[in-house]
Parts: sequence; C-alpha cells; structure tokens
Amino acid sequence: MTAPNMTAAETRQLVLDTLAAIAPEADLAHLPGDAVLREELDLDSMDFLNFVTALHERTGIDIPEADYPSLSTLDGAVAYLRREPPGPATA
Amino acid sequence: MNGKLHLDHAHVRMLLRAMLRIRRFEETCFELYQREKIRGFMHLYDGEEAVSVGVIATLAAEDAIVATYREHGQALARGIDMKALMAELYGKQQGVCRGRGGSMHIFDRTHRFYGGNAIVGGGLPLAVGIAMADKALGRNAVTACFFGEGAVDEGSFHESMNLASLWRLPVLFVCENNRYAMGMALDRAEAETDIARKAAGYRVGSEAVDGMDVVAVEIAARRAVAAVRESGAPRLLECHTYRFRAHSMFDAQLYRSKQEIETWREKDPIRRLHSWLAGNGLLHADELARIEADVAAEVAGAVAFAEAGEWEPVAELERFTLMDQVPQ
Amino acid sequence: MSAATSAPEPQRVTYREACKLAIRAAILADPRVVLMGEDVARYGGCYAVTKGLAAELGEDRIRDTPLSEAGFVGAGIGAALAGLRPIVEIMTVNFSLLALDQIVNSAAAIPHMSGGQFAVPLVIRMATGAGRQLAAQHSHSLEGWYAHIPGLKILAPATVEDARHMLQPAIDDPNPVLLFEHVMLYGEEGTLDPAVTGVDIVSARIRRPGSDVTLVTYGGSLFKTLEAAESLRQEGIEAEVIDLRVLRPLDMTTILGSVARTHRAVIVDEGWRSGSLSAEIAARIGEASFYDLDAPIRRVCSREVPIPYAAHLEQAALPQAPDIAATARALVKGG
Amino acid sequence: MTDFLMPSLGADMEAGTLAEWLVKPGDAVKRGDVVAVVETDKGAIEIEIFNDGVVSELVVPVGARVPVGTVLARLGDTAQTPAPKPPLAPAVAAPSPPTPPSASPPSASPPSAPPPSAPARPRSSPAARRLAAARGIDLARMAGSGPGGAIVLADLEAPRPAAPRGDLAARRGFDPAAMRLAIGSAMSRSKREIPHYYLSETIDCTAALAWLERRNRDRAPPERVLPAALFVRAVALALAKTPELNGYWQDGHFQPGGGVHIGWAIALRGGGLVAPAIRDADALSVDGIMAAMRDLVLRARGARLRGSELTAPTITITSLGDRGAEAVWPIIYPPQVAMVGIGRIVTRPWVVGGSIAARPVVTLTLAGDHRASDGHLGGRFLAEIGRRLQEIEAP
Repeated sequence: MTAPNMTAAETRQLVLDTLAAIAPEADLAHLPGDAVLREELDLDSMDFLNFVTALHERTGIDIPEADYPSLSTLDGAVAYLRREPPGPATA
Repeated sequence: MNGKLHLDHAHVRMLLRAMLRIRRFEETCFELYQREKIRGFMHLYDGEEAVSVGVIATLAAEDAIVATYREHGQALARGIDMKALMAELYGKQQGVCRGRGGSMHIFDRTHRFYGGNAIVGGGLPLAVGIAMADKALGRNAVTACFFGEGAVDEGSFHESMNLASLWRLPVLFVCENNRYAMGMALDRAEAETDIARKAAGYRVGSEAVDGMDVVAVEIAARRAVAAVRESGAPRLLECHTYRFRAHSMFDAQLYRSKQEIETWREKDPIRRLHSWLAGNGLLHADELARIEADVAAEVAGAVAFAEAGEWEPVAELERFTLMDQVPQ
Repeated sequence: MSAATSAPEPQRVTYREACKLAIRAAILADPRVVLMGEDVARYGGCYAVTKGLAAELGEDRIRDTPLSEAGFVGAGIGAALAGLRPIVEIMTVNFSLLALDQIVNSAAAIPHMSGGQFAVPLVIRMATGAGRQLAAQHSHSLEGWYAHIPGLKILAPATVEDARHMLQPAIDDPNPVLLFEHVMLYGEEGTLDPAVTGVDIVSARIRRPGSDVTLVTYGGSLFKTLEAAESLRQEGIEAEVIDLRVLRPLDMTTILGSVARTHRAVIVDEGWRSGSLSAEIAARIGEASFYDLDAPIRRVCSREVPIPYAAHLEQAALPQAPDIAATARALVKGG
Repeated sequence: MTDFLMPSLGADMEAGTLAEWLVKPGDAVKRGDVVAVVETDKGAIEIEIFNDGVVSELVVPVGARVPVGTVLARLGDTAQTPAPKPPLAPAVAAPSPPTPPSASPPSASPPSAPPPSAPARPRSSPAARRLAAARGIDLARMAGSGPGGAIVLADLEAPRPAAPRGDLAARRGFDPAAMRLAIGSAMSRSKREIPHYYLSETIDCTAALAWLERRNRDRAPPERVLPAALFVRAVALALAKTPELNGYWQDGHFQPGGGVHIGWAIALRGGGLVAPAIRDADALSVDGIMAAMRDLVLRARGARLRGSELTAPTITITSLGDRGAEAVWPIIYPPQVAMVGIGRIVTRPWVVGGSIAARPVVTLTLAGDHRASDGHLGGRFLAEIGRRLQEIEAP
C-alpha cells in the first residue's frame, strides 16, 4: 500500500509508528502536528535518516535529501507522503 | 399415681392395638426391605413390643424418651405418625427426619423423642442431660431411656447411672434385655448378669419384669415412673424380652438355636395378651379382626404415603448441618 | 446480680481472668447457662479459670462432675437438647477423647440427623497445646481433628479480648461450639478495651498487616508468629499475620485476600502436620488461589512425636519463632 | 566441560547482572553465539560464547548480580550431545487378525516409543506463569530467583521498557543512574590517570559535502551516507599511518591495537552513551562504515549490543552531528590512548586562494595520552585526517 492510497489518518498513523520505532520512549499521542520533530523528539542526523529510510521502505516513496525540510514536522510529513506519487519500488 | 393399673376394656384393647401396630408395621418393613424400598441397617422389634408399649403407656406428654437404633416400637408407641415414620424409612422428604435419619435415627420434637441413637450406650448420657435440664427448668418430666443389655458393657451406662443418681435426676432407665448384643450373649459379656443388681452399685432402685407380658411391664413401669416423678431420683427397670427375628436384616443367627427361638415364640406378647383377653371375655373375635383391619389399613396408608413422598432436593443436602437457630 | 454485673471489669487482665469474666458474665446474664466439668467448682478449675465462681454463683451453676467425660459431655448435650445453655469444661483436649463419641456422634450429628428438629446449643471449653512440660497425655493440639467435623464450630481465642468476648456468641450460637484455650496463654496479660463489648465468631483477623508473605496461625502460636514477623521486619520483609480465631468454619475470604496480596503463605499450626488443619488450609489456598501463588505454600507444625516431657525436647517439638521466620524468609528471598 | 564466565566488558566493570538467558540446558551452541544478556553499568549487553558445546547447566539465575569471572553456565562437549536414541517403534503394520488373549503379562505388548523427552519445564510460580502468559513472555528463556531457583513475580516485574514496540524495546533497557555512575567513574579515572593533551584543526568540508551530495542524490534513503561516515573513514585511514594512537595503555606501556577498531560514541535516548566498535574500519568503504554505524545505532538503542563490541575499540570517535556544538575536547576512554572529536559542520568565512569565502568547515579535535604519544604526532594525525577529507574524490 502506498501513502496516496491511504487515508490521512492511516498515513498519520504510519508516520507515528515509524517515529515510535525510533523514539520508543516518546509520548507520541500528544505530539503537536507542527512541532519540529528533530527538536521535539531529539532526533540526530542518524535518527532522521532512519526515519526517512523507514518511511521510504513502507511507502516506496523516494525522499530526496532536498525534500528533508518538508518532513520536519508531523503534519509536513503526512502531507508530503500524500502528495507524492508512488515510487518505482511499489510499481 | 399409685401404680395400680385399671385394666378397663378400652385400655387393654389399646395395648393390643399398639403392639399389633408395631408388629404389622415391621412385617411390612421386612418385606419392603427385601424389595429394596428400605435400605441401610434396620433392626426389627418383633417380640419386644410389650416393652415399649407397656412403658410408654405410663408416660405423660411432657416426658421425654431416648431410644436406641431398634426404636420403631418406641416411636409408634409414643404416637409418632406412622406415615412420617415409614417415609423416613424410605428416605423421603416427608419422613420424620426428612430422610436424614432412617431406621436407626428417629427423632420427633413434638413428642420429645430424642432418637434413635445407634451408638450402643450413647443415649444414656443424653438422657441424664435431658433430665438435668428438665429439673433445672422446673419441668415435672421423666426421661425414659431405653437401651439394650449390651449397653451395660459400655462405660457410658455406668457413668450415666452414677451421674443420674449423684445429681438425683428423673431418669427411668429401661433395659430391654433381649439376651443378645448382636450375637453376644449376656453371660458371655458380663460377669454379673443380673442387671437390676448393677443399679444397686449406684444406689439406683431397680426392678426386673417379664418383658413378654405387656400388663406386667406396664404395672412395673407405672410404679417406677411414679417413684421417679415423686422422688426426682432415677430408677432402672429391666425387661426380660426376646427378639424373634435376627439382629438386623443381615444376620445368619449362628449364635442361637431355632429351638430357643421357638421356645420364646410361645411367649409372644401379642398372642399372650390376646389369649388372656379372649379367655377372660374382654375381647370379641370380630373385635380383633376389626383392629387387624384398621392396622392393615394404617400400614397400607403409610406405605402409600411413603411411596408418594418426594426426595429431599440435593440442594438441601447440607441444610441442618449448622443450625440457624434453636427450634422452639 | 445487677450490682455484680454493673461493676466495671478491669482493663488489664490475664487471659485466665478474661475467661473467668466471660463465664461469670454469661451465667449472670442467662439462667439457662451452667458450667460443668471436673474440679471447676470447689477446686477452682485445673487452670484456675473458675476459681471463686462457685462460691459466688452456686454449685448448681458451677457444677463439679465426676471423672466421666463421656457421661458429663453427653449430659451437656442432652441438657442443650432440652433447653439449657451448658458450658462444659474438659480439663484438656487429650481427655476429650473419652467424650469423642458424644461430641462427634451426638452433638455434631443430631441436628442434621433429626432433620433440623433439634439443635445442640452447647459450648465445650478445653485446654490445648504444649509448653508446660505436661508430656504426651496433656499437651496435644487436637483442635484440628475437631475442625474436621461438620456440625461443630471450633474457636481458638488467642488474645485476652477474644478470651473475654468469644464465649457469649458461642453460647448464643445454636450449634455445638468447641472453644480451645491454649495452656501457655492463661498467664498472658493484655488490655481489654472497654469500648469493645463483643466480638464475632465468624472471621479471622489480620493481627499485623504486611505485603510480602502471609503467616496464618491461631491460638498459642499467634504470639510466636508475631515475634517472627517482627524479626522479619528488621530484614525488610513485611509479613502479614492472620489470626484464624475460628478454625471451623474457616474464614477463607480473609486468608485468600491476603494471599492475593502477598502471593506467599506460611501456615503455623501447633498440631501435627499429617492430616492437619494446616494441610486443609494449604489445600484450600492451592485450590482457590493457585495462580496467585509466587512460591510454594509452607507449613510450620509440631514435630510428629507425642509431646515429650523434657523441656528441651518439648521446645524442639513445637513451632518456634525462628522456625517461622526462617520458613517465611526462604519463601521471600528464595534459596 | 567448559565454564562460561561473566565476562569483563570494560576495565571498569566489576560485576554484571544476568538479565536474560537466551539458551537453556540441552541447547547446542557454537563459538560466537549470543547466549545471554547481561546488564552492566553501561546497559544490557548481549554476551557471546567462545566455545562450541552443549549447555549443560545454567548456574546463575536471571536477576542475579555476580562479579566478573563468575561461572554463569557450564558447557558439555558437543560429542556428548546425541541423546540416547529411543528404541525404534515398530513400523505400523497392516491390520492383522485379532490375536487370542494370551496369558503373557502386559509388558509383552509391543514396545512403544517413549515420548520424546520434553524440554525441561522451567520452575516457575503459578503467579509468574499467569503474568508471563498475560505478557507473552517465554519462561523457558528465563531463570528464576525464587525458592529453588523458580521464576517468581519479581523476575517478571523487573524494570523493562514500557509499552513494548517491535524488536527494539522487547529487550531490557539499562539503568540510567547506573550508567551515569559508570561514565562518571570511568571519566574520573581517565582525568586522574591520563595526562591529556589536546589539539584541534578546522577543516574545509566543501569538497567532502559536494561529493556526498552527488553520491546521495540518486540513492534511495537506505543507501545514503552521512558526513560522519566520511569522518570515521578519514580517521581510520589516518590511524593506519599513526599506529601510536591506536591501542591501549596497559601495565605501564603502550600496546598497539590488533586492527583499527573505532569506537563510535552513541548517545542513548534518555541519557548515557555507549561506544561500540566498528571493526577493522580502515578496511571498510564509506558505505561499509555507514552500514556499520547504522547497525550499531539501532542495536545500541535496542540494548542489543554484544559484549565484544564494547571491549574491542582501539580508539573512540565522538561526532556531535548537525545539532551539536562546534567543537569538543573529549576525555579518553581508558585504556585507550586517544580520542577524536568531530564538531558540527558550520559555515564560516574562509580564506580560499587569498580571498574570503563562505565555506562549510568542521573542527576536529584530538585528545592524546601523553604517556603514549606527543603533540607532534597528534598534529600529524589531524593533518592526515584533513588531507583525507580533501581527497574525498578517491575514497
């Protein structure tokens, strides 16, 4: 399943699940949609790369480094994933 | 009470009828047992009817009775409803003890009938206590305590005789000496076979009587009960008697001869009273037939009642194990 | 009588005095109550519980009996059947075996056997237990045997409060009640709270709360068990001590509730282990609370010998506080 | 018969708590298998075994804290493994006519194969079984601290990550307080015993970052490389030229490390840090180093590091990353003799070809043990790292 085929809620859950794997101790239930993830969840560059990698593996979307700023918040990540067409990995 | 017995027509017919009720009831029990309607241990009173009928005829309603496991006779003589008695032998809810006691444990509160005690000698201390309570509570009551001669072997006989005498309690100890404790003959069990004499050791007045003669028993019992009631002290009445049938339903009677049984049958208390009544013109032939018919009808009614009775629901099994209150 | 009853009772009393206060109050309160037993009147009782009562209350109410346990216990049953509220004292539990027939075959059985026509509102008091070098015919703890019998209620007062207040509800109970007084308790002093005017004969009591292990006991072992709990506390183990008070019917609610919290149980019983009350309690915990248990159920019981005379042997035969503590410690700390 | 001991996972480790057994008696193991998890002051560490064999006995129960060197388990020889073979059951024959009853005793009936010996059921309390079932915990993989070594509630109620999520958190975590103490004790010892000298060098990263951008542009996220991997590779290559910084100070003298095993300092979420080894980093490509780093970070966060990974490093690198400070002066982790710090990449005015330009630069620092090396050598080492970063075109 690719993100564009998912509902917004499903996509949001996917992002949250991905974050939970990287920051298991975080209280994601109360994560504001506009919070800067790297600040809020204390993600270093390796964490963020793992986040991007996991989203890629789950959605097939190829997230270029240049697009990283679009994924800086939860809302941004959800919107980004829903905007992008499916990548070749799931074609 | 002067101990004199007025052998009026009604009274002697009552004695005969009372013994016949016991005899016919138990003959039916014997049959019902073999048809597996009645189970457990059942001890028949066949031959001993004169003892219970004669003694109990002298008791008042406020008096108490403690009996043994061979107590169908005392129960019927005391007036316990034959239907409820038969239902109890059937183990039915309508039984006098709701099927919990059976043949050996007949209790009836309304008749002050305290068992039905199947531990030989076990009832004697109870009788002492009942008399003690009656005395303490100011009741002018006598407790008649029936036991077989086998109970004399037990310590509780001696403890109870001593206590009743020591504390001057109104107990009439009635020893039904039928010569065998199960199969144990008295002279094989006791060094002193004169039971009445044993009472002397406890300063208890005693008398021995022919237990096959209901009139003799009644006369002796009337005298004894009067003495107890007047003195407040116990007495012992030894009744020489005999059971024609086995100890219980499963007994090969290896301990006694047929000859001996036949000899005692000659002394059958019912036949004896009937002959005496008939010989003295106190009973018409058709009168006996009428009594027999009445008794047969009563027994048949009791069987029908027991047959129609219901089983106590198993849900009630544990009821009365612990009492919620003392029945008043 | 009113003057006698209105006199305030002392607050600091021995267990023996508490028993006497209870008997006196019960006899004064109800003309149907009598006490009888061997040497209870003129001698004053083997353990001096009834000393002076016969002189005050009369020998009809405090009645000496001959040495005939079957006779006077049976008489007590008969008297209860016929309307009195007797208290029968048996000098020691060993002697009660002479009356076992009457207790088991008559008192316990008649209400049921008669289909509920008769009740036996009787109290039998007896001394139990070891510790006074009285050897094997005066020292046994057979209350567990009696607790086997349907139709009986079995009480074991351990505190002066229970000694003072368990008797009246036992008398008021329509059933035969056996009341076991441990010989080592008679001299124990305690305080009676004047505000407490009665106790129940239904429930167990938590004498000391704790979270780590449940110690179930009664009677003469209560104070040993409390002592063990205190020593465990110094090791950081909080033991909950349950005083059964009533050995039949058992208050399993209190026991199981405690085990559900502590997950561990030790039963302390001066009776012998085999076929004992402790075995019954252990079995019931196992049946009802198996999945609450975090450790095997353990028991501290008397060694399986007739209680010997020599002091060191007698003490070695009985459950002692260090045994109780060690058993509980092993459950909590493993090993 | 071989003893499997509580390993020393660091010079400062005196004892460990057995957190989990991953084998049980009867299991065959071979060298390198992870057999247990030990909680140390530094966290939960997976412990490997160094012999082939069959586990014959687990000596130390779960929950027990024992000194280094304590026998944890005993191993039997592999040769002993084959269990006695059950007698062969007769093949199921075709239905035969009923045989008349014979007088032969029951034992004359056809022998049936004994039931396969069930794996030893773990001793555990009923309450522990109920809780384990509710939590989906396999008791066979635990040992107990209760009576007779039974597993009891306390063994199951030991602190563990809340809300298990996936594989990461299914294991034990570490005790932050204990780890803080351990870091403090190791660093105090270092500051007390090691005469540190510090050097720094700021390096223009333009070429390296340009190279990295080009490299990552056409790659899917799993293949992308972070700048830190370039730095680690540069350090590894530089170390090959300055082996005096790669090794241990032990017993009063320097012992060279057997290979370049770079300890990569990983900050743990919630506090504390560990520095597991990237083994033979000088032989790895940039991608290889990146892969190793990713793997270590994942496993460190999940408390699944192996003991040998913690004891192997011959030098340690701490890289502050893009959210860190500009420069770091690290404290050497004993018994190592050097540590490299990598600051945040910052854009600074930089003189290039005589004029000032805005350039991304990074400050590298070196902490050296003066007992083992001098600043001169350290300076050469830093210069070599800088050179390697400039020559990134040919990694």
